[in-house]
Amino acid sequence: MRAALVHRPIDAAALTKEVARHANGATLLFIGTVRDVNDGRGVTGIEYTAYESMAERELADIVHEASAEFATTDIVVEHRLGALDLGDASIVIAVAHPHRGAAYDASRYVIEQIKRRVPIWKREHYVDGTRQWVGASTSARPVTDAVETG
Amino acid sequence: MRAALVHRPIDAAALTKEVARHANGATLLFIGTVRDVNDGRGVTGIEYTAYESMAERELADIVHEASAEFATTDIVVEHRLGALDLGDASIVIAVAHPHRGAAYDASRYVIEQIKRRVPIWKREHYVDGTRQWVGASTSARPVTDAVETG
Amino acid sequence: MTVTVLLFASYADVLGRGSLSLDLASGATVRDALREIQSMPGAERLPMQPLVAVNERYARVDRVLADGDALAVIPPVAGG
Amino acid sequence: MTVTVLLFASYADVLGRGSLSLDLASGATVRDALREIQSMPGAERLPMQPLVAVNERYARVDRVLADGDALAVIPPVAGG
Repeated sequence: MRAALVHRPIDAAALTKEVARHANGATLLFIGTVRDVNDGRGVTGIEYTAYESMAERELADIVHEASAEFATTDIVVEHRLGALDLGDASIVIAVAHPHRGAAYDASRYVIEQIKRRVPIWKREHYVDGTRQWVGASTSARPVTDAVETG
Repeated sequence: MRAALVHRPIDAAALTKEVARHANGATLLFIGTVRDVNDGRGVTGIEYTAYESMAERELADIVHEASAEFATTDIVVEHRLGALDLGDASIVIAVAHPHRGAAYDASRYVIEQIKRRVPIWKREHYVDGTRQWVGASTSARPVTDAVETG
Repeated sequence: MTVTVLLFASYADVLGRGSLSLDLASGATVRDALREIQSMPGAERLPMQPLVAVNERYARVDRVLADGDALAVIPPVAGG
Repeated sequence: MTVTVLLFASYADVLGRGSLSLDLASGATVRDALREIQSMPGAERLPMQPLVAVNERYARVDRVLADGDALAVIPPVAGG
């Protein structure tokens, strides 16, 4: 069981090995990657930034919650920060469990909670040279993001 | 979109690459592995066998169904046949999609349909030297599996 | 007419072979073929109504067979 | 008492900095601190009720602050 913020590429194969045990029949790997389009705009890359100390604490809490709820200690999460190119993995969640149903549920729990609670932000860079902080739907009220010319 | 039976180890990283496209924001990898315990009995390995021509057709049908239902062509499945050791991957399902919800749903659909429909069988080898064909719950009536001394 | 019967896994074990040929009357159904198979030595360990496939597709017991069909008797599947 | 305010992402941009110190009366709440912050130049682009964390945990606006607390104003999160 481990959660970390990293400032280098994530090694999905290493995370898969980290959760492997002979008691497990199912391993689920969720890989979030930088997409070339968001809300209809062409994206060329994303910068991720975080309130790092709090983000690491929230990530650890989420992994512990999933471990307790779904009865496995084989959960590892890495979230990358910094400048990412198209196709780069921003997050990898590896979960292993004796049974597949719990593996899917635990993996889904972890990503949904991360999207909701972990103080990480991303600024998308667009093909037209502009960039913009992306607001999720979890704020108390809608926020007009700052738009700047890159 | 591809489905295959293979008689060699499955390369999960290669399948991940095969579904990668810049339009996708989520990649889900399901890896089924040989467990050391099943129904309370210590397992040392599993032999997988299939009605190969029909199994490949059913696998292809399932992948097409998932592709239509969840709107992605980025689905690849390999199922391994032959003698597998503990921890070996018997199946890898790689699904990529612009959005994570559909990636989870498509992955789950594929594995559940495979468990239900694809004519593949496994014989577990136990620590006490015996081996037994494993019956799933999908038969018209319960079957008493043949038990032999290995 | 002649139908090829395919047997797998535990079913191949109980009948001691992976395939056999059945001579059936014209118009015979899957149910008729199963009755023949279930009269063979060892077949008492087959279920009364196993899953079957005709020419690689799951089929019902009232399916009428044709000369040259491949009738597979499918044990409980356990892939994944 | 003094509270450290942490700002991130779009909020750091609109206020032109990532952190600041606030001097507050004893007994001041998160709501009081937000009122101070929202009077600063550029802060008209902050939402009326942003998410906040005190000492790395999400907190409510009626939370009473203590000297030395770290008050983070949290933009809509977008991790994953």
